[in-house]
Amino acid sequence: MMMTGTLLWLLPLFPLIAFVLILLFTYKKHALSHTIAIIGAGLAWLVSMVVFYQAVTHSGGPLMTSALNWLPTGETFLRIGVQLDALSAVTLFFVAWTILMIFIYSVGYHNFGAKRGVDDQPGLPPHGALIKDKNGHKHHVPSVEPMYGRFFALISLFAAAMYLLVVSNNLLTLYVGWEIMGLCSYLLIGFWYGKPSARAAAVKAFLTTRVGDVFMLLGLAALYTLSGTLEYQATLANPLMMAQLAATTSPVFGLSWAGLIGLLLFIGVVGKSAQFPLHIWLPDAMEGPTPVSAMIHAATMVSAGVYLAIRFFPLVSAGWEPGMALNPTMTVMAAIGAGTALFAATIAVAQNDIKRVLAYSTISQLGYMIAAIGIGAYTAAVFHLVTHAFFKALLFLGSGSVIHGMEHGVLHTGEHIDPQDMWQMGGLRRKMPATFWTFLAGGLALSGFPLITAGFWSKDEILTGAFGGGQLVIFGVLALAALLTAFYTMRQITLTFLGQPRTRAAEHAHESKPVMTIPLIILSIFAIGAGWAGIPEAFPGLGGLIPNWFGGFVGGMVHFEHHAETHSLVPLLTSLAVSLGGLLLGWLVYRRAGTVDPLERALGPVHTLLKNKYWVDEIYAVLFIRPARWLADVLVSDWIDRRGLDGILHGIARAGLWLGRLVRQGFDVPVVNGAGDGLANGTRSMGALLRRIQTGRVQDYMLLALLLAIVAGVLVIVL
Amino acid sequence: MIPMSWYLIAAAALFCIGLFGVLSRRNAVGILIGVELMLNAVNINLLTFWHYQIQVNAEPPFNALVFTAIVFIVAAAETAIGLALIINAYRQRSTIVANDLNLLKG
Amino acid sequence: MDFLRDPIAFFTQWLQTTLLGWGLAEPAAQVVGFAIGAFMAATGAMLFVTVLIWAERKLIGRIQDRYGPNRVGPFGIFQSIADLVKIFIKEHIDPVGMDWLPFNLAPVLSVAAVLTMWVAIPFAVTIYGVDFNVGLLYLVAVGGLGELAIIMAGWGSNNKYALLGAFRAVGMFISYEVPMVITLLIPVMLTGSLSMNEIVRQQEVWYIVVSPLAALIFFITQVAEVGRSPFDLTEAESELVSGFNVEYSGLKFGMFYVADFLHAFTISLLFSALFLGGWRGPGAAEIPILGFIYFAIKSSLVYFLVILMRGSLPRFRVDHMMDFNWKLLTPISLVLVILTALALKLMAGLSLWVQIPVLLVLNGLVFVLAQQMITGFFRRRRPREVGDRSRPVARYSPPQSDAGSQG
Amino acid sequence: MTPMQITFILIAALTLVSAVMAVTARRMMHAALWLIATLMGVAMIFATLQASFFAVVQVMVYVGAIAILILFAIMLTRRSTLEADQASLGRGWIINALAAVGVFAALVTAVWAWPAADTALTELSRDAEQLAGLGQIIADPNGYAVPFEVSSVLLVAVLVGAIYLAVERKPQHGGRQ
Repeated sequence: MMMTGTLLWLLPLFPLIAFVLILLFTYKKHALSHTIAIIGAGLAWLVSMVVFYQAVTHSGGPLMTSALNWLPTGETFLRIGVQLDALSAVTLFFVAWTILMIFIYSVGYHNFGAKRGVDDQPGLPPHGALIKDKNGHKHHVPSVEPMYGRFFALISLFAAAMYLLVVSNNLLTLYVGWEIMGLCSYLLIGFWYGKPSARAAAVKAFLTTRVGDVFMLLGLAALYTLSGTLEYQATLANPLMMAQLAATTSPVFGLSWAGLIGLLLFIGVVGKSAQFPLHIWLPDAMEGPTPVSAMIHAATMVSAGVYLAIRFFPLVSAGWEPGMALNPTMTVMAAIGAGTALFAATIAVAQNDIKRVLAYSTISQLGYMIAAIGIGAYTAAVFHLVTHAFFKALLFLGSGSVIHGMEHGVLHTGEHIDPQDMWQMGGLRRKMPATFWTFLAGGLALSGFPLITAGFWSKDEILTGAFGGGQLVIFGVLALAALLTAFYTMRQITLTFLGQPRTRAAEHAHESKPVMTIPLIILSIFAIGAGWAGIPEAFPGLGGLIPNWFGGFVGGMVHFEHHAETHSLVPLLTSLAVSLGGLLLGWLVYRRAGTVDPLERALGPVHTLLKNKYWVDEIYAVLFIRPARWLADVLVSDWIDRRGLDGILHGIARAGLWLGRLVRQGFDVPVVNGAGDGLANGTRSMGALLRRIQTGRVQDYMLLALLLAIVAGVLVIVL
Repeated sequence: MIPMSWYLIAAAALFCIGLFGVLSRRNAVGILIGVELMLNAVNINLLTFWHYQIQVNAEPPFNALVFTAIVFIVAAAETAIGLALIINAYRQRSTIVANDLNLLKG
Repeated sequence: MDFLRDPIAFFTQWLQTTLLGWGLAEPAAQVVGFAIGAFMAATGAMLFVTVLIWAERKLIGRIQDRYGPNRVGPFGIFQSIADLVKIFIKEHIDPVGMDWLPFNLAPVLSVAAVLTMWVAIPFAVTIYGVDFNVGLLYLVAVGGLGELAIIMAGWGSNNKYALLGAFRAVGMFISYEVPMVITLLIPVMLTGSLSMNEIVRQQEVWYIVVSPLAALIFFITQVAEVGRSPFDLTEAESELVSGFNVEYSGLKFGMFYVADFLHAFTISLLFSALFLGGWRGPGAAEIPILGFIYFAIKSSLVYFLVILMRGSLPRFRVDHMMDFNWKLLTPISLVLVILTALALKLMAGLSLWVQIPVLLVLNGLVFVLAQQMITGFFRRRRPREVGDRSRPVARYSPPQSDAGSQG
Repeated sequence: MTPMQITFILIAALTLVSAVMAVTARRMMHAALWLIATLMGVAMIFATLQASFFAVVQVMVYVGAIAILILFAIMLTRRSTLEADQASLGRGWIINALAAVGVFAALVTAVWAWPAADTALTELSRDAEQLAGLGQIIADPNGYAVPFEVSSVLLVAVLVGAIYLAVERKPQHGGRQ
C-alpha cells in the first residue's frame, strides 16, 4: 500500500513533466515532443493500471489515502493528498485508456512526418502541402500542424490536471485540477487562434464554465466554513457530518446546508459538464482540433464534472433513502439532467456538422448521468460515465478520422466544401473500412444496441433506476431521449458511411494511417465490452452469467445499496424498443436521402427551431449580452456618464469656477496660501531637523535601532 | 557542575562585545566581525538551553540544534554577501571606512 | 605476550597503574597519560619525517636518473639528520615591515594543524588517540587550519610573492575542500557513521572497491590539499620564487618543510583508513600490532604513489587548476554522491554482493560520462587558446591577471 | 571549584579577551586573528556543553570558511585598511561602550532574576547529541524540511549574489574605470 501511495502521488507528475519538458526544451522537435508526451501518458497509464489492479484486488472503503500539510491557514493547514477508492480507480481506468489512445491518435491526426505547407502559419489549421510524386505529378496532401509540439505540451497539461483531479483526496486539489483544465480547454479550443471563431469559442468556453466555477467556489467555501476541512474522508464520506449538514437549515430558500452546498457545487458541474443553461460552450468547443474534442468530451473535462457530481452525491442525498421522495436538490438535478438529455437530443437531430452532432449527443448523455445521480441511481451514473467515455472517445476519434479522410479528398480534388458536413459525405464505408466498423461499434453503443454494446447496459440501468424509483416522468423523458439518440446516431452513420458518395471529395477520401486506426480499434473493444462488467443480476436470462462486478465494486461507495430486487420488464422492453426503433427509423428516413434533409420538409418550422438550437445563443445574446452592452454603452456611458454626470459636472464646474474666483480673491490667497506656505516651511524645517539623524552611517542607524529596541523592551516590561 | 548562568553571562558578554564592535568600528570588516561575535553568542545560548532541556526533560529537543544550524547558515550567507558588498564598495570608492560610505546621508 | 601483541595498550595500562599508584586522582592520571601519549606521538611523527624526506629524495632522484642523497651514512640515510642540524643553526631573519604575530605563529600552526589530525586516525584496533563520534568532520575542520597558517605566513612576510602564493594556496585549498568533503560523504553513507574507528571497523570490503571513483577524487583533492605536484603552484619557483614561505629561514622554514612532508604522509594515512580498509587484514583484530603493520604498509604504498605523481606530472596552470576543480571534480562528486545515496536507499535490504556490483557499475557509468563530457568540452575549447602563425600569442588570457601565469 | 569549572573559566576568559581584542585591535589583520581565537574559544565552550558536532562544525565553518573569507577581504582591501588603521574606533565609542555595558547589565540582571539559571549542567550520556535524529528531523516534512530547504535556497541565492557583486566587471565603453 505504501507503494500505491507513492504511485498515486506520482501519477499527475508524468504528464506534467512532459508538459514542462516539451514547453521548455523540445517544442521545435516534432518526434521528440510527441515521444515525450506519449511516454508521459504511457507511464501515467501504466501506473493507473497498477493502481486499478490493486484497487480491484482490495475491496471496500477507501483503499489508500495519504495527505500532506500544504498551506497554513491560521491554526490549521489546508491539506493536499491523494486517495484511492472504487470511484477514483474506475475513473482512472477509463481516463488512462482514453488519454493514452488520444495521445497516440494525435500523432496521426496532426500529420506527423508530413511536409510543412508553404502557407501554413501558427494559429491556423494546416492548409496542405504540395508534393511531387515519383512520376512528377503534383499532389495536394495534408501538411503537418505548425504548432505540433505546443499541442502535445498542452494536452499533456490537460491530462496532468485530470489525473490530479481524480487522485486528489479533497475538494481543494480537485478544484485546482478543475481550474487547470479550464485553462487548458481555453488554450486548446483556441488552439487555432488565427480563426476568429476559435478565439470566440475559447473565450465562450472559458467564461461560461467560469460562471459555474464561481458558484462552485462558493460551495467549497461554505463547506469549508462549516466543516473546517475539504477532505472526502472527513466530509463526504463521513455520515455524521452529512447528517448534521442535512439537518441544519441554510438561509437560502429554506434548503438544508447540505442541499445548498450540493446545489452550488452542482452549478459548477452544470458549467463543466455543459448542462442546460450553461451548455452553450460545448458545441462551439468543436473549433479545436478533433483530439481535443475527444479529450474534452470523453476523457477529461465533462467527465470531471460528472465525477464531481458523483463525488458529492453523499452530500445531496444526505438523509435520503431509496424509495423516499426526492429532496429539492436532487429534484433540480434530475430535472435539469433529464431536460438536458431530451433537449440536446432534439437539437442533435437537426445538425449537419459531424462533430456538432456528437457534441450535442455528449450533452444529452451527460444529462443522463446527472439525471441518474438526481434520482439516486449512483452506480448507474458511474457505469454510464465509464462506458460513455469509451464510446464517445471512440466516436470523436472516428469522426476525426472521417474528417481527415475527407480533407484528403478535398485537397486532392480541390473542391471548396466543408469536410465536416455530413451532407457532403456518403459511401465512406468502402473507402475507410476500419473507421466505419469502429464508428459503427461506437454508434451502436451510443444508441444502446441491445445486449452486445456497453451503452445498452449502462443506459438500461439508468432507465431501470428511474422506473424502479418511481420517477415515471423522468423515465419517460429519458426514454424519449434514448429514442432520439438512436435516431440521430443512425442518421449520422447512414449519411456518412452508407449510400453513395455525394461529392467527389468523398469519392477520393481514403483510410487514415494505422496510428489513428489502432486506437480506434482498441477503444471499440472497450465500447463493446465495458458493459459486460456490470450486467445486473436480476436481468432476465443473462443476469448472473457474468457476475455484476461493477455494481459490487462501485456500489460499496454509498451508504445504501441501490439495486432493484426484481428486474421489471417495462424498462427493458422500453429500452429495446427505443433503441431498435430509433435505429430503424433513422435508417429508413435517411436510406435514400439526397442532399436535402427529409426531416426539413416533414417537420417544417420545428426543424428550423432545432437546427438553430432553440436559439439559445441568440436568446442569451438578447437577454444577457445585449443588455450588458446596452447597459455599458448606452445607459452608463452615454446617458448616465456623458449626459447626466457630465452635464451635472459641467454645471457644477461653471458654478465652481465662478465661486472659485470669488474665493481665491477673498480667502485663498491671503489665508490658505499663507497656511500652506507655513506648513511647507514647517515641514522643511522639520525635515532639516530630522535630517540630522539621517547620517548615512550604518552604525548610527544601528545605534538608533538598538535604542528603539531598548525602549520597546522597557515598554513591554513596564506595561 | 557548571551553573547555567555562567554560560549565559559569558554569552551575554560576548554579545555585548560584539555589539560594541558593531557600533564603534570604523572599518566595515570590523563591523562584520562584531556581527559574527553576536551570532556566536546566540549560538552559545541556544546550545546551553539545549543542554538544559535534555537535562530537564530527558528528551532531546532538536529545535535548538536546528536553530543553531540555521544560525550557522545565516552567518555564512551574511559574511559572503557582506564581504562581497565591501569589496564592491572598495572598488567603487577605494575605502571601506563605514563612515565614508554615506551616500544615503539626508 | 601482551606487550608483543599490543605494546601501546600495554604501555598505557602500565602508565595508568603506575600513576594511580603514586596517588594521583583518576582524571588527573588520564590527563597526564594523554599528555605523554600526545608528546610521544608528536615526537615520533617529527622524527619519522626525517625518514620520509630521505625516502622521497632518494626516489625522486631515481626517477630523475640521479643517485639522490648518498654521502652521509649508508645510502645517504643520515642526510636528513645533517640537514636538520644545518637548519637548527641557521639565522632567523625578520623581513622589514613584517607583522610579528602572524609571521611567527604561522610555522607553528602549520605543523600543529597536521599533528592534531593524528588524534582521530585509528592506527590499529586499540591504537588511536580519541574515538570521536564526529571524527571525520574533525579531520576536515582541523585540516582547514593549515590554510590559516599559510595566510598568516603570506600576510606577515610583507612580501608580494608571499602574499600571492598565499592567495593561490588558500584559493586552491578552499576550492578543493568542496569535492573532498562531498566524496567523504560516500564512506560515511556506506558506514552510517562519522567516526573514523567505525568506518575502518565496518570496511568488510575496502571502499576503494565499492566506490573507486570516490577514492580517485578524494585522492586528487588530498594531493591538492597538500599542495604537492601537480598542484604545487603555490610555490611555483619560476613565478613566485618560493611562494608563501619565501621570507622564512632557519627553523621556521624547517617547520613548514616538516609540515609539508608530514601532511603528505597524513593524507596517505587518511586515504588508506577511508578507502583501503585501514588496519584491517588477517588477524589484525586480535593482534593490534599486526594491524598497525598493515596500516603502515598500505599508507606507505599510497605515499609512494604521491611521490610518483610528484616525480612525473607537470604543474597545473592556475586557471586549469580551478577549472579542473569546479567544472569537473565538484560536479562529478555531486552526481556520484546523489547516485550512491539513491542506490543505497533503493537497495537497502539487499545483500552486499548485490550492492557492490551495482555501485561499481554506477561509478563506471559516471566516470565514462564525465570522460565523454570533458573530452567534448576541451575539444571545443582548444582552438581558442592556441594562436596561429600570424598571431603567435594566445588570445585567451586567464582572469587572474595578477598571477600572470603562462603555464 | 571543580576542574571543569576552572577549565570553563579559562576558556571563557580566553574567548572574551580575544573578543575584546578582536573589536579593538588597531590592525584589521590582527582583529581577524583575534576573531579566530574567539571562534576557537566558542568551539571549546560548545565542547564543554557536549555539543561536539557543533564544536567541530564551528571550527569547520567559522574558522575554515568565514574567518578565511574575512582574512581574504582584509587582504584585498589592504590599502583602505591601512588608512583605517589610523583610528580603529569611531568618535562616539565611549557612548557605544556605555550602551553595550548597559545592555550587558540588563542581560545579567535578567539572568540573575531567573531562578533556573543556577541549575548546574550535568554530564549527559554519550549519545545525547543524536545526530541521526537531527538529520532525520531536518529532512522530515513534519519537522524542519521547509526551513532547511529555505536556507539552502538562501545559500544558493547568496552564492549567486556574492559572485555577482564581487566579480570584476569589464569597464564599459566610455565609462570610467
